[in-house]
This record gives sequence, structure tokens and C-alpha cells, in this order.
Amino acid sequence: MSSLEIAFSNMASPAILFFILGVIAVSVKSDLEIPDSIGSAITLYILISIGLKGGVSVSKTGVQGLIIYALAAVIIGIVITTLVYVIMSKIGFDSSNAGSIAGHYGACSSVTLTSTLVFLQQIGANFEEFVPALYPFMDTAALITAIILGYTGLKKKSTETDKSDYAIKDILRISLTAKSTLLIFGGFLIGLISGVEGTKSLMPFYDNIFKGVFTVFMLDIGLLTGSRLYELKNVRPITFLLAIILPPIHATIAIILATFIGLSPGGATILAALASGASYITAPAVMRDTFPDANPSLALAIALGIIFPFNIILGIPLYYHLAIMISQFIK
Amino acid sequence: MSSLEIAFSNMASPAILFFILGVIAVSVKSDLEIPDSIGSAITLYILISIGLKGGVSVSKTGVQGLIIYALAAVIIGIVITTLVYVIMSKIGFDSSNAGSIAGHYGACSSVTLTSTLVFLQQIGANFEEFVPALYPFMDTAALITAIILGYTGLKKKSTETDKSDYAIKDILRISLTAKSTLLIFGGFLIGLISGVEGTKSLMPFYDNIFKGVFTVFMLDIGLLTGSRLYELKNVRPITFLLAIILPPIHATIAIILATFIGLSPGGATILAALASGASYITAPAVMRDTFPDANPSLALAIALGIIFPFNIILGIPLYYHLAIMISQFIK
Amino acid sequence: MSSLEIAFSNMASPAILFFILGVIAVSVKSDLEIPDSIGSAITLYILISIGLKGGVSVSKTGVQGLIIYALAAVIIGIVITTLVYVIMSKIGFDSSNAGSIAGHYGACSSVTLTSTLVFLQQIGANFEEFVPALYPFMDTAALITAIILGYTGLKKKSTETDKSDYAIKDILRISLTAKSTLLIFGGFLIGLISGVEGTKSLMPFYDNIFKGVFTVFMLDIGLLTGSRLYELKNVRPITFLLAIILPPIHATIAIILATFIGLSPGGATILAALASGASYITAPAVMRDTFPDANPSLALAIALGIIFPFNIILGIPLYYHLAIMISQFIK
Amino acid sequence: MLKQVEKLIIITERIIISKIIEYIESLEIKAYTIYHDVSGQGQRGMRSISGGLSRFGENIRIEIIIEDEEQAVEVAEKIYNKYLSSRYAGIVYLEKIRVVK
Amino acid sequence: MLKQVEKLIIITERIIISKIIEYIESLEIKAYTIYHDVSGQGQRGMRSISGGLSRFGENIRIEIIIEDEEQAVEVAEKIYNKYLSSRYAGIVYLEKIRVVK
Amino acid sequence: MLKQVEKLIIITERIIISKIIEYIESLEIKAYTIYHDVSGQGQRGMRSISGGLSRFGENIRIEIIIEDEEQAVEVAEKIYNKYLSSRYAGIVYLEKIRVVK
Ligand SMILES: Nc1ncnc2c1ncn2[C@@H]1O[C@H](COP(=O)(O)O)[C@@H](O)[C@H]1O
Ligand SMILES: Nc1ncnc2c1ncn2[C@@H]1O[C@H](COP(=O)(O)O)[C@@H](O)[C@H]1O
Ligand SMILES: Nc1ncnc2c1ncn2[C@@H]1O[C@H](COP(=O)(O)O)[C@@H](O)[C@H]1O
Ligand code: NA
Ligand code: NA
Ligand code: NA
Repeated sequence: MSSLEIAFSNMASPAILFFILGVIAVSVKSDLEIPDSIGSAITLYILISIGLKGGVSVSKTGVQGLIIYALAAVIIGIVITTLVYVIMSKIGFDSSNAGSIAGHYGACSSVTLTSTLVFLQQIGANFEEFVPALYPFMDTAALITAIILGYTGLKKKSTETDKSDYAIKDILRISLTAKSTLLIFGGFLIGLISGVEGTKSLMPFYDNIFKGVFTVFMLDIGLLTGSRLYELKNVRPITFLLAIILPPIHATIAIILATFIGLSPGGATILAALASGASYITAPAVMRDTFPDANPSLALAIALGIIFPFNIILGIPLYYHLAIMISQFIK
Repeated sequence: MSSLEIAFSNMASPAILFFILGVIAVSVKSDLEIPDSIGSAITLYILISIGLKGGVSVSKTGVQGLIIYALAAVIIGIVITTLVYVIMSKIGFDSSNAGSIAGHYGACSSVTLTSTLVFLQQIGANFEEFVPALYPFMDTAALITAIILGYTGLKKKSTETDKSDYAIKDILRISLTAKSTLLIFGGFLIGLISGVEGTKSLMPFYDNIFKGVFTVFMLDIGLLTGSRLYELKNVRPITFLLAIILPPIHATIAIILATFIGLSPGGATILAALASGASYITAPAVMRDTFPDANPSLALAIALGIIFPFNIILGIPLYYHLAIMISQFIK
Repeated sequence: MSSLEIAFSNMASPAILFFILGVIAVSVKSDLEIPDSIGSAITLYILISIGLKGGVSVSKTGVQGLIIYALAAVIIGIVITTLVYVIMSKIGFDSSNAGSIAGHYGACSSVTLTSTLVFLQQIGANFEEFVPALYPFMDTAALITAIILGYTGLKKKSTETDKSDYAIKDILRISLTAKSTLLIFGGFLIGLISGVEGTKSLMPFYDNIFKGVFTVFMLDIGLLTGSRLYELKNVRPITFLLAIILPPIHATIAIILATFIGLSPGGATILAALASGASYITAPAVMRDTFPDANPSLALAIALGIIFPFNIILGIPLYYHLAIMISQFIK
Repeated sequence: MLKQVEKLIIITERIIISKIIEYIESLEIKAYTIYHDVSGQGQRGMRSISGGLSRFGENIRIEIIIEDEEQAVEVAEKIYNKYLSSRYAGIVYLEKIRVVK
Repeated sequence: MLKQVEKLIIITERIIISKIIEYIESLEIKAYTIYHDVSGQGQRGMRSISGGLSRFGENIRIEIIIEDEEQAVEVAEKIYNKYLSSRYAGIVYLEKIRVVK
Repeated sequence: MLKQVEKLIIITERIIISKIIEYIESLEIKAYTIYHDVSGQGQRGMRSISGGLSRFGENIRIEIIIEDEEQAVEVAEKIYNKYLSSRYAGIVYLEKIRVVK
């Protein structure tokens, strides 16, 4: 099987089928729902698991040299967010909405990340196991960039009283202490400190049942996506089009940079997943809080209804294929 | 050990002991409770797991020839529901209540089904693994039959305005899109499409920990049953008696038909579990919605307080014994 | 490695790191939270698991002779609670508050217990597996003692109308039917009845993933502790000091008695964990209900903010070391 | 600026929430608040949160703020007659409130 | 048909819910609504939803619609005196509402 | 003893709960009750409980009992102007109640 063939077999993976089941359930108005608290618990589990496994793997090789990758993640976050902000401003969105959309695009999607990990394991591709732990770096960089860009645009509008709400250090604190940052990063550190031996007894929970739990998560995302699809009808064609054009561009930027700093095609694919995925957990919360005037449904509908399905069904296999080609080219 | 001896050892199975613990907890007014959302999540897990494993197993042999079993499930659902409706009407219930009770009897109980699967595995009995996936066929057939019968009875009472509430196609949609249908059937299809290889990595979650998770579910059902037991004091002796006589009759009908179309004693026992079990998830919701005038507590108290414990403690082993005898007889 | 060295390696165990992560999350005002229902479900899981494994292990050896250990647990519960009540009264607390604090100290902490079990397994120490099942005996004895002592102190204050609220048999019922008692004890009985064979299929759930699930629990306790830390600033220095002096004293009492009746150092350590740990599940509920005039935050802040971290980080390894020394001394 | 308006409250069975919302919207009402996790006891027995097995038995509370008193009364009576008079468990009532504009 | 009646509201500690319900029923009251997932802050400190470890610290709201004003006031004061005056955290108040019959 | 006081109710986005609480406390208000698990629909679209992925989209209800009517109105308007007039989704209103002392 060529890498492309392997790639497209992805479409029938159980995780994606569960996602589709969720979308169908909403569209046939089923009473199927996954309680809030279960969704939260699964998110928590997945984020810890990703961080922990990253940390354990790095504990084998040491942290030296990781700083360059963290830096690359930050740069990618800043570049992508700025790119999106400029484009959105160009096509007529005001500063609030452009900032909000840029934040969603720039920040990362844990489900896209997990889908990618599952995909790479499925096809037996190697990757550097610390790459998932770069999530918080790119995520935070993107959110802060979006906020700064949006503010700069809003400068004239913001009144005296609102000032306190817009303090950059508050935003930095919110991003760095956000649930997803804390869990991935905390898990990473715990994995790093405890090492293979110390975490062995945790792996039946955090590793063996992971892919099964992930299918429930995908079902939940499917339900959420289904319930947001109707909002897509309000999306302008240009916005819609961009949601399909931009992710591959972001992925390409990430892959080139990743390959350049020495990541394997697998590792580059993970960075591409972080870059191309749009956030629907951190970003909606942070952006809503920062730009209350922006339409919160718009960015979320794009992230969930277009970018996410595009990425998990077509995008990831494509990015992997691309990563192989680029790595061969650069070599 | 004879099949009967083996059978009765069932009574001390952990699952049943957890059920009893739940009933005791309520009767001593313990503060033990299982949060709603956890109950929902476990139900979801169990339904997917049952469907998925069924689908995987069918993926080995192919779906050809399954239609006859699905048809048998539908027929059993219709026959049982009609039988109960006629009997309940005879002993004096009005159309609403007779329809509601018939729907509860006819529809299926996922916990009885799971108890049966656990029992069969425990004693090492073989069964065709697709049989659990017949659940939605029997369930839906039973609910629709109950609604049609109830309506026919109510025809004169229903007014112009209510008409929309009673549209048969709405009911069909509700039954087919009900959580349990969607999950078992969706799981089945995903298992079928993904096959043994594609689902192997999900099995540590959906299979290995299944029996453990199921004990928590049984504890939950025990708590629910305990909290409904007091309503049994309002149940007429004849209704009470019927709740013990009817399940074995339903089981016998199912076993004969099952054996006739070629199922093994194990497979026939599963169909008997579907037939004899009374629903307390789908049916209460659908019946409450359809027959608001019916007393909702009555059918639920019977289903949970009499039929369920009878089936899991005595019924299932008996049905299995019966299935062996009937299969020997027919051969 | 000496037992002391082994012991202190405990500090970097993943469970404790997750606890610290939780405390940090609160102190940096993260939005990380674990839903109520998930916390309840994990508590339930852990209590059942502890009971079940205890019961299974006793099923191998039989229950004869256990009565002496149960008696020891009861005696320890009574002695510790009385000691604390007397001391708290001496330093100026009124009967309500002294009773409430004594109840918290005397009753047991399931997380401290679990941490101890994980610690002993980690370092490969042997212990009698029935010891965790002594939890309800010590817990109940302590709660009842606290209530009786508190009542005796309140005797003059209690009015006619309040009498019914203070009936000793109600209290006994509440303690014996409390969630934690019922789950540990119920699990124990089920394990005992079903034995190794009957519970084998449950162990992938109740045993294999246990340590992983426990890390989530520790994260939850960390969050709870973090949110209570601010109340420590209202705690008088003497109360603070006692919270560090008393646990080792309680542990020592337990270890001496345990060693005397023949428990191994591992078993004695578990009894010490039960004795030294302060309850923040049963006790707060029961004490709030019994002594509504007592300040509920005080005892909880001490239990969570001082005693618990002290025990899991320093205490347990110390108690184990002590148990070895005392056992050598007595031999 | 305070403005006196009516608050219409409906407490009823969770099972009919989507029907009621659909009906409310058909009456041209575009704003409402829903409270979940509500249980209760009434003439039609205990309606408790059911242990996760089904949401059958649970109540919800819907709150609708309506400017016009006459319309509020009309909506209240329509809902009462259509769903609560003899069919589903529940109660409907009105309160006068002053909303900030 | 609208009828003016009293709505009695009790916000108190979740831990005494079964005691209060028992007491309410002993006063011949057969109908009430309970709201869960309530937290708050008052003279007796923060009462927050406690992270799943125990329901200690959480509040509930009980709502009782009583036709007779005098009876409503009496019940309100009885509950206040028995549970809230000096013991458990909480607040009791009355509102006039118009219920649809 | 009954005393007529004001009950101020705020229904708004859950996401700003800590901001609002901080602001309320800065206005010297020390007691309030919060209802969770609230969803709704208004001019700014559907605000539903979002399936666990984020609490974004959910509402909360804050209830503050204030003795002095003037103060109640002032607080209501301040909160309305600061958070709800043009920024976050929500509604603020007042009710007269009689609290048991
Ligand atoms: N008098 C009342 N006070 C408070 N809530 C009530 C009252 N009557 C009915 N309810 C609520 O409405 C639901 C249905 O009432 P019913 O139709 O009387 O069974 C009950 O479960 C309560 O939640
Ligand atoms: N003024 C108030 N406004 C709103 N809720 C209150 C008020 N006072 C008390 N409460 C509620 O009643 C509970 C107990 O109050 P307290 O007894 O003052 O601690 C608090 O946690 C709040 O939920
Ligand atoms: N007329 C109303 N009646 C009841 N609730 C309302 C009303 N208007 C707004 N709300 C609540 O306030 C939230 C925000 O409203 P809005 O700012 O209009 O989108 C809604 O989600 C509802 O929960
Ligand atoms: Na991104
Ligand atoms: Na059936
Ligand atoms: Na203790």
C-alpha cells in the first residue's frame, strides 16, 4: 500500500465512524446525549494521557534540545494567527471578529491532535513522542497573538472603564492556567519526573483503554458538531472557502518548519495537526471573554463544522503524505 | 454439574450481588447514590459495547442470512406486545394503561440482555454473537405495536387538536432514533465495518473492563429498583401474578421460534432474554410521551420490581435450561 | 535502599504529583475543575475496589480470627476520638466544636488509605489484604464516640424539641448506612462470597486500571484542598500544631496495637493510615448534621489542608518505618 | 430604567421539554430560560431525578419574561390547557417583576 | 383562571434536605419543587458545590406554593425557627404569585 | 417576622460568573445564591449546555436579596450597564419578596 492508500483507509476508522454517528444522531433528532460531566471527564483524561505519555517518552531521552521545538511551536502559532487575522480583516470582519476567528484558527484542537496520534499508530508510523506536548506552546502563543491583534484594532473603541478587562497579563494568566494547558503540561511534567518505571502501573488506565475512550469522545464531538451545523448556513461563501483552504496552508507551514528543525514525517504531521486544527475548547472561552462583541457562533461553527471534519477525514492523511514528500525533498 | 445446577450458581454472581446491594442501600435509607450522568454514561458504554461486539462477530461471517433473525425478532416483539395488550384489557385496564403496560413488556431490557451475556460466558455456553444486535428490531416492533393498539382503543377519545401528537410516523421516528437503538445499531455497524482488526485496539475498553463496569450498572439498577419497590404495594394481585407468569411464556415463545430458525441454545436464550425482559429505559419515555393519561409508575414498578429480579435471578438460568431441552426435542 | 530511603522516594510518586497539580491549579486560579459526579463516581469505584479486593483475599483464608482485628479497629477509633475530644476541650473549644473535630480526626480517610496501599505495593511490602476492610469498623466507632462525647457536653443546652434529632440509634444508622461503609463493606462481602474465580473477570476494571483512576482522584483532592487552604489562616497556631503532632501519635497507637495482635509491618501501616488520617467525606456530613453549631470549615480545613498532605507525603513512609522497628522490637 | 413586566413560570415533566419549547416558539415567543436538575412532588406523585437510567420522572422549569400582561396570561392559559390540565404533571404561574432596560 | 397564592422559598444546606422534606410533609404539605445544583454565599460563608467528594457545602432551593397566605407565613416561620434561626445556613422568603388553574 | 425586601436576579453567561461575583462583592454585597445548569434563548441566540466540551454557551442565575430598594435598583443598573447592555448576553430584574427574620 502506498502512503496515500494507507492514508485514505483512515476514513473508515472507528473513531471517525463514531464522530459520524454523533452527527447523524443530532440530524435525526435522537435523544442521544452525553452528559456534560462525562464530556469534561473524558477531555481531562485525554489531555492528561497525551501529556503523560509525552513526558514519559522524553524522560528516556532527556529534555535537552526540546527548547528549539517549543520555539518552533510558538512561532507557528504566531504566524498562523497573524495570517488569519490579516485575511479576515481584509475580507471585511471588524477587529473583534477578526481577532476571535484568528484565535480559533491559531489555537489547537486536542481532538484533531488525538486523531492524528491514533492515525499514526494505526499505520505504524514513527514519531517523536514529545511533539504532542508542544500543544500548550502553540496554543498560548496563538491566543495571545489574537488578543494583541484584536486589541490593537479596537484601541480607539475601548473606554476607560473597560481597561482592566483588557490587561495583557490577565490574558497571559488565563492562557497559561487554562485547563488544557495545565493538564497537558502537568501530565508532561509528571511523566517526565516519574519516568517509565514510575508510570508503568498507570498505563492500563492512561494507555490501554485510551483508544476506546477516545471513540466516546469522538461521539461527543459528533453530537456537538451536529448541533452546530445549522449555523453554517449563515457563513459567507468566502469564509467557508477559507476554512478549507487555510488548514492545508497552515499544515504546510508547520511541516516545512518541522522538517527543517529535524522532525520525522510523523512528528511533522503532529505539528501540522496542531497548526491546522481549530480550537473549540480553549479558544471559544478565551475569545468570548476577550471580545464579547464578536459573534461567538461563527468561529465555533467554522471550527467544528468545517475545519475539524475536513482535517480528520482528509487532512491528516494528506499532511502525512506531504510530510513524507517534504522530508524526502529536504534530505 | 447439570445445566440446572450450573444455572442456579448464577444467583451468587457478583453482578446480582451488586444489584442486591443497591436494593439494600435504598431500604436502609443509605445516602449512597450514583449520579445521573454516570448512569447515562454506563448505559451508553454498555449499549455501544454490545452492538460493537455483535458487529465485529458478524463481520467474520457476513450479514447474509441475518434478515431471517431480524424478522423473527420483529415477530416476537409484535406477538408478545399484542398478547399483553389483550390480557391487560381483559383484566380491566383502559386503552392507555393497557397500551403502556404492553409497551413495557414488549420492549427490551438492556440490563437483562447484558446479564444473560455475562451468564452465558460464565458457564461457557456458545451463542451466535449477532443475537444481541437484534435488540432494536424487537424493541421498535414492540413499541410501535403498543402505540397502534393503544391508539385504536383511544380512537374515540382523541380530539382534533391532539392529532399531531399521535402521528404514527413521529412514533416510528422516535423509536428508531431512540438512544438505545442508535447506540446498539450504530455500534453494530461500526463493528461490522471495522472488523476484528479495526476494533482490536478498542477492546481493552469495550471488552476487558466490561464485566467490571457492568457491576456498577447493576448497583445503579438496584438503587433504582429499591426506590420503586414501595409502588408495588399499589399493584393488584392479578397484575403481580401476571408479572411472574408472563415472562416465562414470552421466553418460551422466543425459544421455540429461535430454535426453529436454527439458533443454538445460547442464542435462543438471548432472544428469550429480549422477549421476557421488560423495558425501563426506552419504554417509560416513549409510553409516557404517547399515553400521558396512563399511570407511569405502575408499568415501571412492575418492570423493575418484579420482572427484572425474577429474570436475572431465576429466569435466565431457566430459559437456558429450557432452550437446551427444546433444541434436543426439535433435533 | 534502606526502608527510610525507599520511603522518601514516595514523594515523587505520580499520585502525589497529581495532588500537587490540583493544589497548584487552584492557587493559579485555573478553570480546571472535576465535575461533582465524576468525583462521586471515582470515590464509589475506589471504595468498592478496596472492599472487593479485601474480600477476595479473605475468601482464600477464611474469616475466622478476623474478629480480633475488627475489635482492634473499633478500640483504636474510640481511643483516638476520645483523646482528641479531651485535648480540644482543654484548649478551649466548646462541646460542639470539640465533638466535630474529634469526629474528623477519628474517622478514616479513604484517600490516605489508598495512598498507603499504593505505596506498599510500590515498594513491594507485604500486608494482610483484609486490613483495608477494617475501615468501616474504625470509622463508625469514631463517629459514634464523637457524637456521644459531644452530646454529653451539650446535655444542658439541648432543648426538648431537638431531642429527636439527637437519638443515638439514628446516628448509628447513619454511620452504618453511610455510602463509604456500605460500599467497602458490601464490596468486601461480594468479594468474600464470589472468591478469586468469581471475581476474576472484574479485575481488569477493579484492579488493573485502579492506580490510574486513583491519580484522577488525587487531582480532585488536590483541587478540593487548594480551595480550602485559605481557611487555614483562621486556624489558631495551637490547632495547627496539634494537626501535625496528633497523626503520628495516632499512628503509633495503631501500630503498637496492630503489631501486638500479630499484624505484619505492612498491615500495621495500613491500620496506622486509618488511625492517623482525618475524614473529609463521612465525617463532615455526619458532624454537620449532628453539631450544626460547630464551625464546619475548621475541621475540614485541618483534615484536608494539614493532616492529609502531611500523611501522604511524610507520614506514611514514616509509619511504615516505625512499624518495621516496632515489629523487630516486639519480636 | 425599570419596567414592570410579567414573568411566566412553568414547572413540568422534562420529557415534554421539546414539545413545549416548540409550542412556545409557535406563539411567537423568542426568549426564555430553562432550569434543569429540578425535582418535585405533586398530585401526580414524586418526580425525582431518576438515577441516570432515563430522564423520565424529572422536572424542568421554564421562565418566560413577557412585557404585555394580557399576552402573558394568554400564553399561560394556552400552555396550561394544552399540556397540564389533564395530561402531564406540572404547574403554571405568573409573577410581576421589574426588568432593567 | 388566575388565582393569587403564596410561593414560599427556602434556600438552605443540601445536607438537611430529607429532614426538611419530612418536616414539610408533617405539616400536611403534599406538593413542592426542589432545585438542585445551587451554591451561594451568606453570613455562614461560602457554600459551593464541593468537587464531588461530598455534597457537604452545597445548597438547595425548595419552593412551595400555598394557597392560604396565613398558612404560608406560618409554615415559613416554623421552618425558619426549627432549622435556620441559629443552626443551619439558609434563608426563607415569600412571594405573591398568580397560578393558573 | 416578615420584612419586605428586594430580590435582584441576574441571568447571564456562565463564562463571566467570576467577574460578576467579584464586581458584586466590590459593591459591598456579601450574600447571594447561584443556580447552575441553566440554559436559555434570547436576542443573542440559544445558550445551551454544551455537551461537556466547554462551559461556553451556558447560563447561570444569580439571586441577591437586598434590604434597601434604592440600593437594589442601583446595583441592578450597575451590573446591567457594566456587563449586559451591549456585551454579554443576559437579563436583570427585580422582585419584591417578604423574607422571614
Ligand atoms: N403546590 C406546589 N408547590 C410547589 N411545586 C408544585 C406544587 N404543585 C406542583 N408542583 C410542581 O409541579 C410538579 C407536578 O405537579 P403535579 O401535576 O401536581 O404532580 C411537581 O412535581 C412539583 O415540582
Ligand atoms: N441576601 C441573600 N441573597 C441571596 N441569597 C442569600 C442571601 N442570604 C443568604 N442567601 C443564601 O442562603 C445561604 C445561607 O445563607 P447564610 O445562612 O447567611 O450563610 C447562602 O449560601 C445563600 O445561598
Ligand atoms: N424574555 C426572556 N424571558 C426569559 N429569559 C430571558 C428572556 N430574555 C433573555 N432571557 C435569558 O437571558 C439569556 C440572554 O438573553 P439575550 O441577552 O437576550 O440573548 C437568555 O439565554 C435567557 O436565558
Ligand atoms: Na491551530
Ligand atoms: Na420484552
Ligand atoms: Na482517623
